[in-house]
Amino acid sequence: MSSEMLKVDLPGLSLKNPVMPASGCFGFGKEFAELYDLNILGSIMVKAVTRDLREGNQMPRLAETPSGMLNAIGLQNPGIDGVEEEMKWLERYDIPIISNVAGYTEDEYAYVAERISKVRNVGALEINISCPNVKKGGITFGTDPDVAYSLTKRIKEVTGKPIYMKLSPNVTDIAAMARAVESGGADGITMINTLVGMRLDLATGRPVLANGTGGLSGPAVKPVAVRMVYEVYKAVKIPIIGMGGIRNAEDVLEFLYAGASAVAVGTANFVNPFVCRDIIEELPGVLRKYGFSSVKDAVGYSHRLGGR
Amino acid sequence: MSSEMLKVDLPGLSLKNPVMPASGCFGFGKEFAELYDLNILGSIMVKAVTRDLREGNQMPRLAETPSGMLNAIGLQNPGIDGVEEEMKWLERYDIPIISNVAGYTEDEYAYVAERISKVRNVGALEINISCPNVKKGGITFGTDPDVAYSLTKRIKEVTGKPIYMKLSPNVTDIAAMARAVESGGADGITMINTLVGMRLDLATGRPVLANGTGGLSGPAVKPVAVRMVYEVYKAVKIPIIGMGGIRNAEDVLEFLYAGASAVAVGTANFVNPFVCRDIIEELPGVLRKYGFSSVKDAVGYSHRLGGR
Amino acid sequence: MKRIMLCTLIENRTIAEDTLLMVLKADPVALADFEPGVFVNVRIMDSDSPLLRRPISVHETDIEKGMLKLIYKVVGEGTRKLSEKKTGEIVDIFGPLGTGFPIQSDAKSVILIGGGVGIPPLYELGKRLAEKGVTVTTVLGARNSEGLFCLEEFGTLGRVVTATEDGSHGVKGFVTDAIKAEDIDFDCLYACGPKPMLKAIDIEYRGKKEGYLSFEERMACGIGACYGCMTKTKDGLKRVCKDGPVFSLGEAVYE
Amino acid sequence: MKRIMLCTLIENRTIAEDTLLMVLKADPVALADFEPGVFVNVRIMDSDSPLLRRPISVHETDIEKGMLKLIYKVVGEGTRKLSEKKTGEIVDIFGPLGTGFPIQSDAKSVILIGGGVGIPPLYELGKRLAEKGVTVTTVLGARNSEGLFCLEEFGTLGRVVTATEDGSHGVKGFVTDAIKAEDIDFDCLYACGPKPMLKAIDIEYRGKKEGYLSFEERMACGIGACYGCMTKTKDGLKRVCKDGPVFSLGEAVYE
Ligand SMILES: Cc1cc2nc3c(=O)[nH]c(=O)nc-3n(C[C@H](O)[C@H](O)[C@H](O)COP(=O)(O)OP(=O)(O)OC[C@H]3O[C@@H](n4cnc5c(N)ncnc54)[C@H](O)[C@@H]3O)c2cc1C
Ligand SMILES: Cc1cc2nc3c(=O)[nH]c(=O)nc-3n(C[C@H](O)[C@H](O)[C@H](O)COP(=O)(O)OP(=O)(O)OC[C@H]3O[C@@H](n4cnc5c(N)ncnc54)[C@H](O)[C@@H]3O)c2cc1C
Ligand SMILES: Cc1cc2nc3c(=O)[nH]c(=O)nc-3n(C[C@H](O)[C@H](O)[C@H](O)COP(=O)(O)O)c2cc1C
Ligand SMILES: Cc1cc2nc3c(=O)[nH]c(=O)nc-3n(C[C@H](O)[C@H](O)[C@H](O)COP(=O)(O)O)c2cc1C
Ligand code: FES
Ligand code: FES
Repeated sequence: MSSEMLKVDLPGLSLKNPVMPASGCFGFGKEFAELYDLNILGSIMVKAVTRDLREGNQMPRLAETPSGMLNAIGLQNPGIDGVEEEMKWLERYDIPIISNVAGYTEDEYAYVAERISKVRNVGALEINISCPNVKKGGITFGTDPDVAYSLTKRIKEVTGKPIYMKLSPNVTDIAAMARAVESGGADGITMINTLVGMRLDLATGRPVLANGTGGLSGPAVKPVAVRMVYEVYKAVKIPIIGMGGIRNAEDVLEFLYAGASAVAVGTANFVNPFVCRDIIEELPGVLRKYGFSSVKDAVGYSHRLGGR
Repeated sequence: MSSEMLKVDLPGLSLKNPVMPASGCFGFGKEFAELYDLNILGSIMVKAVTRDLREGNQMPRLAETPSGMLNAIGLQNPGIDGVEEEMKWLERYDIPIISNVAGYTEDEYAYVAERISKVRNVGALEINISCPNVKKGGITFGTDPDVAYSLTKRIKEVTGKPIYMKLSPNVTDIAAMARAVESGGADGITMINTLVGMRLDLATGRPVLANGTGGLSGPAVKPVAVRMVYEVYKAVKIPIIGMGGIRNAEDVLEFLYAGASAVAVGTANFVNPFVCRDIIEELPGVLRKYGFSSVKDAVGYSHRLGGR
Repeated sequence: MKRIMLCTLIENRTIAEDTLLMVLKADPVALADFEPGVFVNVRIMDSDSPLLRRPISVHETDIEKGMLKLIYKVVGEGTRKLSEKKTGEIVDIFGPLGTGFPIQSDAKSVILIGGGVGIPPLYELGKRLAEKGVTVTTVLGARNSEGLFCLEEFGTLGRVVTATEDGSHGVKGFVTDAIKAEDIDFDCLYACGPKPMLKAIDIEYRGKKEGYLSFEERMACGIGACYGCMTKTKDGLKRVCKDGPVFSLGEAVYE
Repeated sequence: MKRIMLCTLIENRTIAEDTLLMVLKADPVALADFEPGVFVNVRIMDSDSPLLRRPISVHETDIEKGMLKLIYKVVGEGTRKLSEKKTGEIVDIFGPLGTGFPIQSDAKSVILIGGGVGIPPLYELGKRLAEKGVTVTTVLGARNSEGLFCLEEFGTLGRVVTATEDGSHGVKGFVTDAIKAEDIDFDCLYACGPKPMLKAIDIEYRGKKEGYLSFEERMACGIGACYGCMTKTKDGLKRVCKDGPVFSLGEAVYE
């Protein structure tokens, strides 16, 4: 019963349920596999991969903020060769993986996307055009609609797998960004990445993060994320995987109402390492409580009501 | 001693100390005057004024979020005639008032700015080009550099008082906005206004706020505010009055480090109605603790350090 | 005078379904300013989240003993956290806030009408009216008998009539039905409860009787400075937190 | 096995300046997994702020009594809120986390070197070593005598030497000065404390002695998934929370 009600079908992704950990908050799954069976997850958005191994930013990379946190990991990853190995390890689980692809140039994105597409258990690619923690590239792809359009098109040419473009919230007009990647051929959108933030250390005067700025995530950003998902749902037809501050099944329902077809959970994994499992367990009850017999029924619900 | 160390001189504003309540969070002062002597404040940023009386948005206008709140007051105010009366009442206090000016058209802004400039105790105008809670006008002035430039120029023509442009954080490039208003002739910048956010009511499916979206404020937004003040300080020469999530004297110092010459306190007045008084009392001790003999010494401190 | 009071929690006890009585030790000097029908803004905890204070009506003030009593229902995160507070903890209270119930000097008999969590603020009012020799009848309404509380307390003031939607206690129906069914006579009414209840009472008695209604609205500042809690009245928008929460019969304009 | 343990607080008591001992009731089965030098991630409160858990080393586990002991210093909001917790409250603990101190089977004499809040994790280690018949000498350092604690506890394991920067207790200077001044002989060292201390020890003894150092870094996940807590080693970046917090002498690369 409740297994039917949670099912979600998205381009490239036939999901048991709409809940998955967000990229960068779950590594490649190994550590959380010690805590619970990853097979219960809808999918896993693994850590960003670039062509070569990257060491990322200096320490400190983390800072706490009210109801949120800043991170400036800086795309640390073992490079595409290493990530292919990690993916093999994940084959033991019966879930489609969403591979997060990053780069500093269109060519790098295309190269990585092409190679990772060939990995069997990769169901779809999430193109990270919005990482605020790399000094060049990265962020501009996510803030200029023309650049995002052209990158989307380029990647579509090199991969047979569906691609989801991951939008940055640090823009004036999120709907314009969504329309740009939709016309570029994106199969879906994932949103939001982190808001650019900063903390200064009072004792030293320097930024708390070695990188200066970092990406703000956690419950603090949830109202911004919900608003943006709501706007993007009105602007495009492709499905949205929503995220930003989700920490329980009620939050999931709010994102579904706003227009997300599935959701990802990031920062909350650090607060409650079992949060994805807990949400998946509680979601059927929450759906029923509010009168829905399936996840699908709740998607975009707020848009189907008349009035204000 | 400590009175000298807190003094700040800004265009049109000779301030006893750098602390003032933010616009919209303190009405026209009367209610807080029942709690403490307003003379202790550096200034007061009064509620936005428009040409005519405005009723604002429907209820609910408020919603809570993790470490923050959403508001959609919608510029309710008695109109310029009524506000002139409120200003007379404020004359009993020996502090320069910052009048927050809003409008739906350039003409309305100019009209209100011209009239309010003639009020004796108005030290400076704060031009609210960033209110996210009005359905037309308002927000576009705050997100398009060209429009902001032209509005700034227009207002400068009609007023003899210094003008501070209030920037919206809902933009891709806050430094570009700052440069635009600087070239338009702005005497200063106040920032940040609220981030656009939304909450959906799970029971009804509708937005919690009658207006749909609202402005996010409070501690949750502080890292975004600090980052933006830091960026704008590097981009322009005119002074910045910083705000966004400030709730104690340590937060004030963080904004000074980032480049603010003075600060405003909004949402925190609702949590601790005596917060401005408390901050003013604690600020000298905090400055001394971190080795500063005056507010001025701390302004932009983080920018004067070498390295990373 | 409005002030922050750091009160020691003396008691925090369930008195009805999801409904608790919180007794706080408070400065008698401060309590002297508390008129019936005012509310306080309660800080939930010393943390950035939940951020805002919660408005809770004053149920009773005992100046001699230096005690402030609140009755609240657990409906969300803030009230849930309040319900977890233990004896000896300090609770940060800001008040008294709002314009309470005017105590009519010439009314000989009054009726207090409370629905759900609108019941608490009527008690202090009733106490003072009864002390003045006014005949007090109380009509309490709820969805079912579990939602009713304070019957004994109000019983010490005079007659108590109840109404429940499911008929599990007293008259089956709304408080307005009970008033008619029981043929209660009164010069002046005071009511607090959900908006539909207040509206029904207002429409029924405006122009006919003297009466006062206490409204609720989402609040931030609680003192009239943020314009967050407006309500439509025939004289334009008014602030529930400052101009209210109590308004006269006929003042409010309903959508 | 890493798990969430909802522990009842038994004691939370100041034992030195701004330093508290927290004793928690815990499941003995869970405690059996706790090796010396591991840490736990403590949830500060059931609220969105402060958001992240705080990593705190395990000072002692008492499997028979089902007790977990932490010693922590109040340095910021999180530890301040921890210090306000009262007996009977529930504390949400995630652990055991990290790779602790390896217990050398062939070392006959070891030295435990603790600086400030680096002192706590050495105690469980020392206890186990002493039980095995190893000669344990403890060197504790702090800025001044107020920063020292647990002297008696370590005294039950063997000789204790102290060093304070101001000379108010034991040798004036750093722990490295004390080791030399007191001419302490050892086969293996274990150290935990501020990075400059660890660096000095590393530079002094790498290549000469066997030894293990426990590092600190800001953390989010605490289990190796977020890459937030890296440290440079000669084999590349490693995660302090998972690959550490304990690293061998000579492994770390200092800037
Ligand atoms: C003047 C006044 C007097 C009140 N007196 C009482 C009383 O004596 N006893 C009692 O049980 N309740 C009373 N209420 C309602 C009480 O304030 C809310 O139930 C409470 O704020 C809910 O907080 P929460 O965190 O549990 O719920 P949540 O829904 O999580 O709260 C989220 C936000 O919405 C606000 N909110 C939610 N419900 C209401 C509401 N009904 N009215 C106003 N704001 C709300 C909260 O204050 C908070 O800011 C009164 C409200 C007002 C305005
Ligand atoms: C593996 C490990 C073991 C530790 N063991 C102990 C111990 O046994 N006793 C003890 O007193 N302290 C210990 N610490 C340090 C302790 O974690 C910090 O003092 C604590 O997190 C500070 O939290 P706060 O909220 O009081 O300070 P704040 O400065 O307000 O904390 C803000 C953020 O920074 C982080 N942070 C601040 N200082 C440190 C630090 N030194 N190390 C890591 N993160 C930090 C916090 O976790 C939080 O996320 C240990 C740290 C690590 C990494
Ligand atoms: C520590 C950390 C690392 C992250 N790394 C990545 C990443 O590699 N790629 C990416 O697209 N997003 C990354 N993100 C962003 C998250 O995937 C997510 O979009 C964001 O954190 C908002 O969700 P949350 O509030 O639930 O954390 C990272 C976030 C955090 C906190
Ligand atoms: C209830 C409320 C009303 C506001 N009204 C105005 C306004 O009229 N004009 C304006 O420029 N800003 C207005 N603001 C924005 C604040 O002045 C301030 O820029 C913002 O809240 C960030 O500061 P804070 O986090 O300290 O509240 C309002 C904010 C709140 C919370
Ligand atoms: S709550 Fe601010 S005006 Fe009423
Ligand atoms: S804290 Fe996440 S990897 Fe160490």
